Amino acid sequence: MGDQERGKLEVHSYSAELQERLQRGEPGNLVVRDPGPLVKNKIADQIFDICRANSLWPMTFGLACCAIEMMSLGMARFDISRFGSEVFRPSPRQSDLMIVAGTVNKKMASAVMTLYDQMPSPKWVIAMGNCAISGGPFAVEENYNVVEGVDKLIPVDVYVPGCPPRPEGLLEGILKLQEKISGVRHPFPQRKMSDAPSY
Amino acid sequence: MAYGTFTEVFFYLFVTLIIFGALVAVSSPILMKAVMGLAMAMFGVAGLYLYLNSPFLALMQILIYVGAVCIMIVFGIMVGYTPKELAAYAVGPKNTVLALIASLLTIGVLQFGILKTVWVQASGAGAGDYSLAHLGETLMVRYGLAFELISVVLLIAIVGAVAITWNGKRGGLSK
Amino acid sequence: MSKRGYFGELWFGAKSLLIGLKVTIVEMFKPIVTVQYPREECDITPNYRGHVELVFNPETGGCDCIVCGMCAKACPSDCIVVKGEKKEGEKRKSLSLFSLDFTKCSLCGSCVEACPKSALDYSQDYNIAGFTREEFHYDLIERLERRHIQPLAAAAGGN
Amino acid sequence: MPPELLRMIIAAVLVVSFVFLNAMVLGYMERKVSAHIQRRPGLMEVGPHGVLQLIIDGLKLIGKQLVVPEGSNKFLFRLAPLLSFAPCVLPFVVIPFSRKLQIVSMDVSLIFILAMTSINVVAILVAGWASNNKYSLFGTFRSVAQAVSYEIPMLLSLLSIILMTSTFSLQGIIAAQKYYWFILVQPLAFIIYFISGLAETNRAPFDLPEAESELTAGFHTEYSGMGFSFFFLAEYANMFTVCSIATILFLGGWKGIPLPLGDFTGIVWFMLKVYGLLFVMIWARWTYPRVRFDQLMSFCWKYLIPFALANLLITAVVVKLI
Amino acid sequence: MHPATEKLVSDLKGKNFTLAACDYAERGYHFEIDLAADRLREFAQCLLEQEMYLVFVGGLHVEPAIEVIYQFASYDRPCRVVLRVAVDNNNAIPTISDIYQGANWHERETRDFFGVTFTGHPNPVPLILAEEDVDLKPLLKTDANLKESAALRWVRVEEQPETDEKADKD
Amino acid sequence: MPAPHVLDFVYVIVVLAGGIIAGFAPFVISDIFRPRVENKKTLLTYECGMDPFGSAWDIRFGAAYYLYALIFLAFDVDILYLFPVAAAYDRVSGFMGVMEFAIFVGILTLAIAYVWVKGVFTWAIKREEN
Amino acid sequence: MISGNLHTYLIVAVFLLGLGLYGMMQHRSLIGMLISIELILNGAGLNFMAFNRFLAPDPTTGQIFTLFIMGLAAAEAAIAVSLIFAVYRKYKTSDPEQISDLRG
Amino acid sequence: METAQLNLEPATDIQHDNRYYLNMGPQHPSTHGVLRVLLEMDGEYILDPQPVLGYGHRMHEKMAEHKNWMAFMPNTGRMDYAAALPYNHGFVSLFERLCGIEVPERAEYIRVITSELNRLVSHHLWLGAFLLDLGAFTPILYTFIDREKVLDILEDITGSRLTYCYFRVGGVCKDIDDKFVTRTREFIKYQRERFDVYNKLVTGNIIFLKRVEGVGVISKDMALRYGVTGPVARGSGINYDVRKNEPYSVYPRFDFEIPLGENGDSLDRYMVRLNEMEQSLRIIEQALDQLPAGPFLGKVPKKLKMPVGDSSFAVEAARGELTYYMVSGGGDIPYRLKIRVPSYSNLSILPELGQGILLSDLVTAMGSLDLVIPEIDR
Ligand code: SF4
Ligand code: SF4
Ligand code: SF4
Repeated sequence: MGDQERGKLEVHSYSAELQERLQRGEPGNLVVRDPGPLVKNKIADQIFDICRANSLWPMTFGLACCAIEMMSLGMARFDISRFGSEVFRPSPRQSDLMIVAGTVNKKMASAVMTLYDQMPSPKWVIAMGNCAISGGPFAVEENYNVVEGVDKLIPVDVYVPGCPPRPEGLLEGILKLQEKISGVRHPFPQRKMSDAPSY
Repeated sequence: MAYGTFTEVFFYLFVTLIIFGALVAVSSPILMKAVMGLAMAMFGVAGLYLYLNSPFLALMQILIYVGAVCIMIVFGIMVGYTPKELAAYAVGPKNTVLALIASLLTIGVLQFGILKTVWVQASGAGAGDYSLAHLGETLMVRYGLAFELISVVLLIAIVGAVAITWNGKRGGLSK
Repeated sequence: MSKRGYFGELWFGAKSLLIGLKVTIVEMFKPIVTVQYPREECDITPNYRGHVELVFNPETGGCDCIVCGMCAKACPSDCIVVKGEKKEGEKRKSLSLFSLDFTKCSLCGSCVEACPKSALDYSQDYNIAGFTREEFHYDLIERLERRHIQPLAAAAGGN
Repeated sequence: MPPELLRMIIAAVLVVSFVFLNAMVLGYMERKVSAHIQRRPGLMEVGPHGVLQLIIDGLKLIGKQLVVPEGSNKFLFRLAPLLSFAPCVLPFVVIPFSRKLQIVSMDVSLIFILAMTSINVVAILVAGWASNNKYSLFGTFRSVAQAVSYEIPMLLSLLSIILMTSTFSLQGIIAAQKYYWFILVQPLAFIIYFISGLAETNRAPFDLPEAESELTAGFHTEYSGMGFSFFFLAEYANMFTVCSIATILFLGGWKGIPLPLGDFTGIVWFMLKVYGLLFVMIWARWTYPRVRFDQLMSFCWKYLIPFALANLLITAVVVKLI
Repeated sequence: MHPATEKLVSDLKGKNFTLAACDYAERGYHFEIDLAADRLREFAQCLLEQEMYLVFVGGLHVEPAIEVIYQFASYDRPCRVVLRVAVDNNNAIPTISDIYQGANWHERETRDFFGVTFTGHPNPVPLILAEEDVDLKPLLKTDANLKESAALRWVRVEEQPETDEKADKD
Repeated sequence: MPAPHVLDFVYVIVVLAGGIIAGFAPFVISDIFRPRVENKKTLLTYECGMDPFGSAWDIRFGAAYYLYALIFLAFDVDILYLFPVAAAYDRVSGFMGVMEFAIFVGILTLAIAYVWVKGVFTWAIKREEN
Repeated sequence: MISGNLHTYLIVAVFLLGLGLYGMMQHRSLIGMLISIELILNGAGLNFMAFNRFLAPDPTTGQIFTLFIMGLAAAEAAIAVSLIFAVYRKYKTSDPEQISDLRG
Repeated sequence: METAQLNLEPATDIQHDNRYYLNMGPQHPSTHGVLRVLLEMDGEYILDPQPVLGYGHRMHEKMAEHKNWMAFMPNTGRMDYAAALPYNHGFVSLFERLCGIEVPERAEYIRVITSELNRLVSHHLWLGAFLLDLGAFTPILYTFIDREKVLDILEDITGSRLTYCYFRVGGVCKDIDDKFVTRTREFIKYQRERFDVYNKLVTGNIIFLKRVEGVGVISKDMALRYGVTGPVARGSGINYDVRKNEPYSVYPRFDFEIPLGENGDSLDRYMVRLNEMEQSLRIIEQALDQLPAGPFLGKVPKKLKMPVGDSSFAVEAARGELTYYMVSGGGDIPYRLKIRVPSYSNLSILPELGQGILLSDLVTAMGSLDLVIPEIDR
C-alpha cells in the first residue's frame, strides 16, 4: 500500500450519517428494517423483559473521566455484579447495554453510532455524566468538537448526571433502566419511597 | 435381532454421509466447505468401520482425519493463503465433463467387477480376536519393523515439511 | 532461556505460581468490602459535592440570596440563571427564579465561592438518574420550598 | 417401544440436561468464586444469592437478536455453534459417574472421549473463519494452534496411565486404582495433563483465543445471543470432561470413603472430585495473567512434551521391571 | 550556572545563536531566542547534540505571522530554552521531526490547529482533528482579538496592582 | 449381523441427536421470539467501531501457526500408534517391548529436537529489514 | 442385511475412489487435489477393512494396514501442504486467466 | 451465500507480502478509552503501529483562551482525570509565579500531600489496568480496594472523587482537618502492607515476568529524541523528575528518592512506578509531620491582572512532566495556553516501540506507558 493510501487510513473522516444527525439534533429513525418477531406474545415478552432487565451486560466503552467511575462500579467497593451486570463484554455483539461514559466528540461520534448499530436488539443506552448528557463543561460557545449530548446521535434511555456521577449514581441509573424495561423496580423487596433520592 | 433394522438405519445414514460429504468435498469451491465435506465423509467411513468390527479404527479415523488432517489442511492453507491466492493455484484446464465421464467410467467398471467377482469368504473371517490388545500385539510383534518405519516416515515428513517451509529466522514464511 | 537456566526457570515458575494461588485463596476468605448500595446506604461525606443548592436559612425561613448574580457570572458553563424582581415596598430585589442546568455543571465550586452571602452550597444527592435531560434542569427555589416543607429532608440536604 | 430405545432416549435427555445444568452450576460457581476472590459478593439480587442469574442470562440470550454479519459465510456461521455444542455432549455417554451409573461402557472409552473433544477444534475453526472478522480469525488461529499443540502432551500423559493399566476402558482404569490413586505414582503426568487440559479448554492463563485485552472476544467476537451462549455451554462441558478424565485417571474416579448414601456414594465422590478440580481451574483463572502466544507454544513444546516423553519412557521401563 | 548549561550557551554562541537569559523565578524558563525559519533545523541539531529534549512545539497566532514555539529542556539540570520561529509567507516552516522524532506529532497537531505547513514532514496528515476539519484551524484568533507579536513580549509590569514583585534573580 | 459394540454407538448417536436437538431448539425458540431490528450498520463486521479495512479472508497470517499444525499432525499420528501398543504392552514379552517402545519414542524425540534446533519455537522480534 | 455384505463396502469404496478421481481431474487447485487424494486413500482403507472383515482369516492385518494408510495419509498431507507453500513461493505471479471462483 | 460480495480482482493484484491493516480501537478494551491504533501487521507481528488521536479531543486549549483562571480550573481537573491534582497544581502555580502571589506554607503542604495521594491513586489505577491488559483480572480489584480508600480521604476534603477542582490561586479551597491527617496516616500503614500482596501476586509471578521482561525497550537515546518523561523515562535510567530537577512548591524539603530502572523495558517501568508509590508514601508522611499551621488560602486579588508576556511552569504529574506555557496579553484571560502533557510524548514513542513486536507485546508496552487518552488529546 502506498504512502498516500496509508495516510488515508490513518485519518478519520466523519460519515455523512453523522453530519446529518448532528444537523438534525436527533438520531431520527435508526431502524432500517424491522420485520418484527415471528410471534408476538405478550406473556413471552414479559418473561423476556424480566430476564433482560436482570441480565444487562454492558459493553466496555469508556470515553473519558466518567469511564473510571464506571470501572469503579465494577470493582469490589460497589460491585455491579450483584445485579448480574458484571459481564462487561468487549464486543458489542454480546452486550445489551451501552454506557456512554464520557465526552463524545465528533471524531468519536461515528464510532459510537456504529457500535450502537452493531449491538443486537434489544439494546439500551445510558448516558453517564454531564458530557454524555449535554456536553457538560464543554458545551461552551467556542465548542467546535464536542457533541452536545449523545441523544443527538443515538436514543438514550437513562441519563445519569454528575461530573462524574458517583458509582452509586450509575447504579441508580441501571436500576432505573431495569425499571424501565420490566416495569418493576429492583431490587426486591421494593424500597420505600422515603428512601428514594430526595428528588 | 430386534435392533437389526435399527442399526441398519444408521448404516444407511453413514453411507449417505460418505456420499454427500464426498460430493461436497469435490464440488464445493469454498475450501472450508470442501474440508467440512471431507470431514463428513470421514465420519461416514468411521461409521462403516464400526460395522466392520473395529471401533478402535473408527475412532482413530476421527482422531486422525477429522482432528488432525482436516484441521491441518484448512489451517495450514488458511494461515498461508488468501482465497484469491488459492484461486491462483489452478493447474491445468478445468474439464468437468471429462472428469465426470472418466470417474463414472471407473466407478462403473469397478462396480461391475465387484459384483461379478465371487468373493470367497475365508473360514472364520470376522470371528477372530478384534480386541485392541490383540491388534497392538500384532503390531508390535509381527509388524514391529513396519511400526518403527512408520515413525521414521513421519519423522521424515516433519523434517521435510519444516525444511521446506521454515526459513530459519523470524516467525514467518520465507519470502 | 534466561539466567535461571532450564530447570531453575521451572522451579522458580512453579514456586511463584503457587504463591500466587496462595494470595488469592487467602483473599477469598477475607470479608467482602462491598457496600451493597440500594440496600445499604453508603456513607457520603458531608463535603460531597452534589449539584448546587440554595441554602435554607432557618432564621429567615428562606434563602439568603440577594440576586446579585455573582454566581451566574462566575459559572464557567453558564448553568445558573438568576432572576429577581423588585416587589412593592421592598428595598432589594427578591429572588424569583433560580434555575440550574445541572447537565452542564462541572461541580467546580465557582458559584459557591463567588456568592457573597454564602447562599449556595452543594447538595448531597449522589444518586440521581432520570429518563430525560430536562429532569436535571432544577428550579432551586422550588427545591428549597419542598425541602422546607419536609424538614427531614432539609436536614440532609441543607448543611 | 423397545425398552432399549427408551433407555436411549432417557440417556439422551439426561446427558443433555446435565450439560445445561453443569453450565449453570459452573457459570454460577465461576462468578461467585471470582467475586469472593476479589472480595465482593458477586451475584446477589436475582434469586437468593443470585442463584437464578444463570437461568435469567440464558433466557435473555434466547430473546436476543442473532446478528449474522453481512460479510460472513452465513451457513457456516450458523453451523459453528451447533458443531461446537453437539459433540461436546458425547463424552458424557461414557463417563462413569459411579460404579453403575454409566450409560455405555466401551472398551475404547478414553479414545472415544478424545475423538469427540477433537471435533471442538473444527467448530472453532469454522466459527472464526465464517465470521470474516480479523479478530475472530486471530482468535481462531491461536485457539487451533494451541489446542492442537496441547493435545500432544495430553495424549502422552494419558498414555503413561494406559501403559500401567493396558486398558482404555474407564471402568477398567478405575478398577486398576484399587489400592492407590494414580496421582501418587504419576504426579508428573497429572500435572502435565491438567495444564494441557487448561489449555485445551482455553482457560486462563491460556485463554489467548479470547484474550479480551488483545482480541476483543476472540473467535466468538461476532456471535450474539444464542450463538455466543452455545460456545460457552461447550466450553463448560469441555471443562467438565477434562476434569472428569483427570478424576478417573488420576484420582480414582468414583472411588472414595463409603458414605451412607447407598449407590449415590460414588456419584457424590465423583462430583466432589470433579468440581474440586474445576474449582482449581477457576481459581487459577482469577489469579494469573495471560501468557503470550509464543511462550504458550514454547512452554508446550519445550517443557511439557519433553517431560511427558521422559515420563512415558520411564513408565514403560518401570512397568516392565515390576 | 550549571557547567553544562554554560557549555550550551557558549557552544550556541559559537554557532551564532545568542540565547537571551530570562528570569526563571518569574517566567519559568531560562533562555529564550527568536530565530528565522531557515536556521531552525541547525539550532535543533545543536540542541540534540547537547542532550536537550523537546518539551513541546506549539503555535501562537499573532500578527504579522504565526509563531511556532519550541521549548527544550534538559534531563539532568534545570535548563529550559524557549525558541520562537515565525512562519514564512506560505505559513510554512521546516520540520524538525527527523531530528527530534518527538516533534512529529507536535507538528502535526500544530498543523491541525493553526494550519502551519511543516515542510519535509514525513506524514503530514491530521492527527487530532478529522479530515473534514482541515479548514477549521480552531486555535486561530479572530481578527478582533488578534495581537501583535511584539505586544506579547515579556514586559516587566512594575505597577502590577496588589502584587508584590519578587525581586530575586538567579 | 452387527457386532455388539454397534449398539453402544447407537447410543452415542442417539445422544448426539439429543445434543443436536438441544442445540437446535433454543435457536428455534429464539428465532420465534427474538426481535429482528436492523440498523444501518448492524450487519457490518465489527472492528472496534470503525469500518473494517477489507475482508479478513484476504489476510495471510503467516506460517508460524501452520508449522505448529504441521508438527502436530505428524506427532499426533505417531502417538496414536502408541495406543494399541500401550494396550498390548503387558502382553508383549519384556525386553523386546521396551526396546520397540523406546525406539519409537526416541524417534519422536528426534523430531522434537530437530524442530527445536531449527528454532521454530522461538519468536524473535521482527524488525523490518530495509 | 446390507451392512453384513462385502459388496456394499466395496461399492462405497469404489464410489469414494471415483469421486476422488473426479475431484483430481475437475478441481484445478492443489488443495482440491489434496482433498481428493484423501478421499481415495479412505476408499483404500475401507477396502482393506472390508477384506479384512470378510475374507482374511486374521482380523488384525487389515486393521494394521488401514492404520498405516492413515499414517501415510497424514504424512502425505503434511508434505503436500508444505509443497504447496513452496510452489507458491516459487511462482509468485500467476496468470490472471487462471482465476476461478475458488475461495477460502 | 457464496460470499458473492467479494470482488475478485485480477491475480496480479495479489499482495505478495503478508501485510494487512487492523484497527485497534477506538473501542477496544486495551486502548484505555479512546485511542485508536492503526496496526500494519504481518501475522501476529506488528510492522507499524500508528496511533490515531483525537477521539477524546476536548478543546482544552481553545477553552483556555476564553476563560479566566477560575473558570478554567475544572478543565485542568479533566485532562488527566486519573491524577488531576498535579494538573491543578501546575495551573495555579503558573499564575502564582506570574503574578507573584504568595502562597501560605500550609497550603503548599496540603497541595503536596493531596498531589502525592493523587499520584498514588493514579498508580493504583495504572497497576490494575496494566495487569488487566496482561489478562490478570484480580489485581485491578485489589488495587481498586486500596484506591477507594484514598479516594474517600480525598473526597472528604475536595468533594469529588476524580475530577478535582481543589486548588486555588493562592492556596486551596478547603482546609484539611485532623481526621484527614489520621486517616492518611492509617492509610499509609495499610498501603505498606498491601505492597506485599502486590509483590506476591504480581511482581514475583513468572507469567507476569515473562510477559514484561524485555518488552518495549526504550533506550536513553530514544527517550531523548521523543522527549519522554516521567516513569517511562525513569524506567530507562534517566534521572529526571521535575520535583528534583526544577523543584517547585515545598518538594525540596522532603527526602525522597527517584527510583530508576536500567533496561527501559516494561518491567523497569513497572518497578519504577511501584517504587514511586512507596516514595509518595514517604513524602506524604514527611509532609504530615511537618505540616505547619496557618491559613490555607492567601490573599488574592479578585481579578488577576497578569503581566504581558509568556511564562511556563512545569510540574511532575503522575505520568511525567506537565508544562503549562502561557502567553498572556494582559488582563485575566490568557492569550494562549499551551499544555504539554506527558503522555503525549510518551505515546509518540509507540510507532518506534511497536515495530516488529507481537500484538500481545504491544498491549503490554502500551499498558506500561500508562496512557490516559483524553489527556493526550486534550
Ligand atoms: S461529565 Fe465530567 S467527569 Fe464525566 S466525562 Fe464529562 S467532564 Fe469528565
Ligand atoms: S459548580 Fe461550577 S459549573 Fe456548577 S453551577 Fe457552580 S459554577 Fe457552574
Ligand atoms: S451569588 Fe449568591 S447571592 Fe448572588 S445571586 Fe448567586 S446565590 Fe444569590
